[in-house]
Amino acid sequence: MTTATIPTPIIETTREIQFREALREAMTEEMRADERIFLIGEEVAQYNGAYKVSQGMLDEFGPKRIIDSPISENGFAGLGIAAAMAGLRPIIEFMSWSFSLVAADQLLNNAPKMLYMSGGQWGCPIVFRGNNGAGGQLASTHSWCVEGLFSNVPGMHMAIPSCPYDAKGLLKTAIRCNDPVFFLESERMLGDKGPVPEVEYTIPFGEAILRAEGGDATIVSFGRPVNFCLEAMVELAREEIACDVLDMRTIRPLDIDAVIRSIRKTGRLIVVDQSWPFASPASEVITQVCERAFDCLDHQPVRVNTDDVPTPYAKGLEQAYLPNKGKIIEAVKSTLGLL
Amino acid sequence: MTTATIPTPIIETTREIQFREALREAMTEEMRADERIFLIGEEVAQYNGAYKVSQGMLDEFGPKRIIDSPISENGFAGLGIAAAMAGLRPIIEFMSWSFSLVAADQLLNNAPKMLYMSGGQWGCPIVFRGNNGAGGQLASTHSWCVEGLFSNVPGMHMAIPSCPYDAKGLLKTAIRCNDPVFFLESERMLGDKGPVPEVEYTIPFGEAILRAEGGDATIVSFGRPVNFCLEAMVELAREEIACDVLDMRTIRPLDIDAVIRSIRKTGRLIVVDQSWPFASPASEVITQVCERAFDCLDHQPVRVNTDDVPTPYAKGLEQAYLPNKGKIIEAVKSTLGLL
Amino acid sequence: MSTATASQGRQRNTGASATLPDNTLLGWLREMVLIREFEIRTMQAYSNAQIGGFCHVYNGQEAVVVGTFAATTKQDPIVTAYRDHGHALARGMDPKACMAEMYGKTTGCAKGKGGSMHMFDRPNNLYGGHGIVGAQTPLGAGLAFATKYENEVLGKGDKRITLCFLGDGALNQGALHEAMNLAGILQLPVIYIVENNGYSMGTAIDRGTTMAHKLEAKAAAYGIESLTIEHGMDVCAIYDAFKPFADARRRDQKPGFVDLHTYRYQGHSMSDPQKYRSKDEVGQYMEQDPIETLKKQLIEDRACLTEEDFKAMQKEVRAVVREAVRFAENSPAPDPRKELYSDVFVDPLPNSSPSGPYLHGETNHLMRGSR
Amino acid sequence: MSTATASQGRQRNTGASATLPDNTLLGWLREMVLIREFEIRTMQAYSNAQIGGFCHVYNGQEAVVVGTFAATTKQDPIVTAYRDHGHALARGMDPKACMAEMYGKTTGCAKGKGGSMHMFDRPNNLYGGHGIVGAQTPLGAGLAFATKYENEVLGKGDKRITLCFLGDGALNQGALHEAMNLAGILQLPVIYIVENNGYSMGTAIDRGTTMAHKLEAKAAAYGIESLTIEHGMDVCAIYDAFKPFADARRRDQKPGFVDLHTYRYQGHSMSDPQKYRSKDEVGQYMEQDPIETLKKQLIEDRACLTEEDFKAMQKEVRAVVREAVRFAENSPAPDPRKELYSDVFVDPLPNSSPSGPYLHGETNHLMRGSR
Ligand SMILES: Cc1ncc(C[n+]2csc(CCOP(=O)(O)OP(=O)(O)O)c2C)c(N)n1
Ligand SMILES: Cc1ncc(C[n+]2csc(CCOP(=O)(O)OP(=O)(O)O)c2C)c(N)n1
Ligand SMILES: [Mg+2]
Ligand SMILES: [Mg+2]
Repeated sequence: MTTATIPTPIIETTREIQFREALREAMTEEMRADERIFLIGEEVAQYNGAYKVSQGMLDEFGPKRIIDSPISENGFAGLGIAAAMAGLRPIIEFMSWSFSLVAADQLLNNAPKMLYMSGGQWGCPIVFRGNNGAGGQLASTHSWCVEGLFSNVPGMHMAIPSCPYDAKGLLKTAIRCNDPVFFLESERMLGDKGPVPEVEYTIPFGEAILRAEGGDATIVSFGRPVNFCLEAMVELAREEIACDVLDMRTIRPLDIDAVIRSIRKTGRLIVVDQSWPFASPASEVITQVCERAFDCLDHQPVRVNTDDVPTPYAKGLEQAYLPNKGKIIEAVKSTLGLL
Repeated sequence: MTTATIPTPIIETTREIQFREALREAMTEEMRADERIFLIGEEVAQYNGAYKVSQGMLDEFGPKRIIDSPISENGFAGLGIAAAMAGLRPIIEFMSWSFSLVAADQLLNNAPKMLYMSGGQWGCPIVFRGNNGAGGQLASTHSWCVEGLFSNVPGMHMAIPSCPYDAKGLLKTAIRCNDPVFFLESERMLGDKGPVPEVEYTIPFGEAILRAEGGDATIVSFGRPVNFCLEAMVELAREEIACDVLDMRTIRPLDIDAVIRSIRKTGRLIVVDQSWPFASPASEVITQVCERAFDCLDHQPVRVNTDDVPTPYAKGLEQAYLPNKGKIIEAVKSTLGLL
Repeated sequence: MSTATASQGRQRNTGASATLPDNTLLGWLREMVLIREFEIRTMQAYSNAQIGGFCHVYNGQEAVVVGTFAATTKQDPIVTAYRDHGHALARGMDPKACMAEMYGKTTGCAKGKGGSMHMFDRPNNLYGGHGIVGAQTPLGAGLAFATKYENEVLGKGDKRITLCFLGDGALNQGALHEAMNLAGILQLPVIYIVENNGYSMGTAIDRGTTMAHKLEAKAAAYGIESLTIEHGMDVCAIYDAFKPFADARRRDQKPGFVDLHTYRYQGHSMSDPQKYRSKDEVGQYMEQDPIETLKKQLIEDRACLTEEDFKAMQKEVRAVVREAVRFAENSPAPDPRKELYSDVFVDPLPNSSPSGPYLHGETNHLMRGSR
Repeated sequence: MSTATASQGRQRNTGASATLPDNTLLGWLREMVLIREFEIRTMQAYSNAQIGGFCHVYNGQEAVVVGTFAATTKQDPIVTAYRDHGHALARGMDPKACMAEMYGKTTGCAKGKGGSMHMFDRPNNLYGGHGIVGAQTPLGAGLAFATKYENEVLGKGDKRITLCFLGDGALNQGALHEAMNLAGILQLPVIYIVENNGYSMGTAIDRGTTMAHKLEAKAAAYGIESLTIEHGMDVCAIYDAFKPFADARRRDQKPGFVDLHTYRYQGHSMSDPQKYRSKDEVGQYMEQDPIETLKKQLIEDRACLTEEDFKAMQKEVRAVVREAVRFAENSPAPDPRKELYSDVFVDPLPNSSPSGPYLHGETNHLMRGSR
């Protein structure tokens, strides 16, 4: 087996900032450039954001563009959708995507379908963003991975960054996009630091990035679990198992070409996905690979999801429930017949 | 290739009733037997049901048990959930599951999780039922296949009958079940007639039924499209292509054992699913088959879903969009290398 | 909170409409006749299965859109529910585009992708008919937000008001509650107009809605000023009551709420046995028919119309509608290869879907030339 | 609609509470002290990372649950939001089970699966704390529906009322609107009690909620009778105002709405810098502290308590709470192999999940013996 190598970082900068700062920079830079952009959500203005993502933005942009909303997700999601139709560029912050189920009708019936229903008259350039997935012991109602549900729906893009660099670059793309974007952040990553250059950049949707290169197996992931995959990759490398780690960056579009390129080399597929397994993005990756590169698979594809139970509160239960390095290592080894 | 044979019908009766009558019989019989059961929904009482499923039930059971609700899906879904916790047996009719997105929070945060969140104190014996999937030219907001979204969520059963016999037997099981059941009917099938015996019966959840037997390929489907699969099977039989047609009856539980039994024989899998493809029940069946019987597959598994676009209104567009006999035949042939 | 009741409706020619020129009122009459005649053909076409899906006609409610739109400009955004043909026509959509939409043709306002429930007209600022009960009400708040934002932040545009129509059944959706509270908190210039036809499907309003006898209480819960228009079958009564109310909302850029009493002659949709109401009740409302009422006024009070003029008007309108039907019949159905996958995204990207690439949609014909 | 204001709260001993025996009021005092002391330990444990997740404490609001519960029986269902420790304790949950839940232990009321936001107690008819703002309000309607149904259809049980608590921030969720309208239409015996502590996180009520100065307008929109309790820091004032209101709702089996003014001493959750309010404001409320108020009354007016008695009570309660903490610390954490997959279904079925078979859950320890 070949040895894992991590591609030289593409990011040339000494500046390290937090994930939340990267998000804030993306919004702030875009808002400076385009007066049509506004931000609305619970506690985004005077409180400076429940998670301090929008800190200072009220000061810079004033209360007409940074707007505190009552706890009315369906209401302000719909408000944003119509404002987008009418020519503005709304950013809708959900304090958590977990609270977006109350807004499911606006999110799924209106935003992604307006262009089609109106026969091409009105697109919907809107970004919905907020924390997604388990925080820390937030239990069943507060730990949703909405990609497991919402990715089924056509008509929107779904971005899911795994590091500050991507958070900024993808969010800028989202804000400039002429179509609706569901942007999935993670409470658990907001404090993560990483290199983010001062120069302007954006990251296109639908282009996965190979975070590690190795010939033995292909690990595909989205968002926060990408980091667990990299941990697993490092540990596996010590055992001379070399993995490709693909960070998909967006769930829709899904850069299946990149997955297939890697599988042609490795013949082995492990999909790591923080949502529940049944009819999940992981199921979709496996299905698309079967459809398009069945013959390249030397072993059955394997998925690592959270366990298929409501999110438990107790620390030990929650840890057992989430994907982690250990489970990924086990999955990789299983595809190599090493278990 | 072997010739397709249709298993002798298990149903010994000369009585034929409509799908809607089968549903009504299930509810009526159970309500006679158990006073805790009530039905609530829009227009279910005085109007006799928007689709006449509950016709006559107000007369028999009175307004305390057959209850007209205002247009407040989130409200009456939640009302039902708490009533179930408190010891009643609610049946919640959604005029259409398409309107259930406004109730997504109660449906997904409460019903399937109450037992877990309460540490086993309160289960939630409730049935949510109504039309699911495309009606006829109802366009984008009125044609949801909620299985594409909701089947991701643990904690509930999801039943999806394809004929009057199953509608009655599965609904009786649902009503007696001590856990929440999402019961997916179809406006397009309510008038379908089929044999339903007078004697009491129920159909267990999680047991697929082999509607046709043949050795060449395995067609797996749920709900209304099962009927298209049977049409395709008949036509394929004329060309001496013999298919197993598996009607799954429930999406959760998913009788994957039955699928694998069939695939061991045929080596070929076609999944027909009326929901959008991305992260759909079809993706899930394919993924589970890969996980459990990868080596039995002689050809890449193939899925037939609706097209991945908002549901169009125009008749021709809608017809092109839905799964149908022709698409299924094509899919089967592709797995046999006949295209 | 001041609350007016349009009880003067019956005393004709005392309100603002009395000062309007004959031609304006003749225009209103023609619009109402157009909607009526259009819906007659709609029902025929539906019976002949040339129109599919759910189809909710507007017969009886014509005065609502004509009277309220007369108090607005075409720059004022409009959004409504699925019972939307009247809104489209009164806002100026070409009847051809409206009928063709129901026929599911490419020449329809939504290229046949939307159908009866989804009349969108961008040049006329009609932001759609919407199928999910109540779902248009947050949109109404958003349109008002946008006009105010344009005005105050972008420094362009006049003061506008948004009209958001809803049925009485929509009063009970949570969406409305959130939208009205947002409108109140953010002081959005949107007027929620309840087309109170007394029924949501088979449910009489007081069986589903609390305080049905005094819907003003609903508005009071959000500190929103309200207006009750009892004589909603009379277009002049509507205009007289609504115009000053709308003007004040426009001036102050504040929300409003109108309980507008009207009636639908037909069933809820085209498949409604209507056992929940008596023929008598329907007949009583037909006696207050909005077209007859205005016609009588124009003939008797204003003397600017004769029976013959009216017949000629009807004839002219019928020709227009016939032409619309012919146009719809003769228009091409959308080609699935071109239309199924277009208009999903403004800017389609590769790999968005496992089932095929999305296509660029052709510029909607309503928008050609308009921008 | 009659609307009472509990302005008599300050004139002590004129309401119903004046006729209650000393012991009852001493019991109230102990309950409030228990909640206070419990929350002090909760905050400590949270700071020490022995409690995780979101944690919302009840300090300052103790009179709300003690005063309202005193007007109900344990057969009356209760449901509330995530700020629920006070409700659990006042309803009679063993402090051990409450603390162990937050420690994530199997001995917790929800076996450690729910945490701070999900206090459920079936024997005491506490139908849970709920995490999604407003989501408990349709549940409140459903509980009332069930008690009425039991009474009227099944012919068993007494007339009961349901208390459904919500924060002021929950006023703006659509769920509440639908629930209140349903309660009004179906005449459900549920009382919606707004624990109006003036803030939802950092949002002062009038920045998010229209008609904040007169929430009765919210109830009036549904024809629901309402009560404002201004002196919500005073348990006797709450009882005096609430008892007759609750009794009437019980008798008539009708809904009610209470705007109960209270205050939280701590931040929204354990991580709140609280820049949105002044220390002064907090101080002003602390001067009306519910425990101090009742204590003073019992010492001065009733003379049934001395400072020493109170110290002894505090000491006894502290021992109880210390014992609860010790219990929580010493209890076993759930074993993932047994607990992760149990309590998903009452009756697990095969093939329900690709990730593993679901297991039967053990009977919850709170329920053992109770049925
Ligand atoms: C959320 C939702 N629930 C149910 C329906 C089905 N439905 C369509 S129209 C209607 C009645 C609405 O009545 P109303 O609001 O009074 O409008 P009208 O038809 O009288 O114009 C119902 C129940 C729907 N479209 N959306
Ligand atoms: C639907 C939803 N949106 C947002 C949140 C996040 N959140 C939790 S508590 C809260 C504030 C609620 O304030 P209030 O109702 O006044 O209750 P209090 O905390 O004062 O007791 C918010 C915004 C949530 N849990 N659910
Ligand atoms: Mg109506
Ligand atoms: Mg509060």
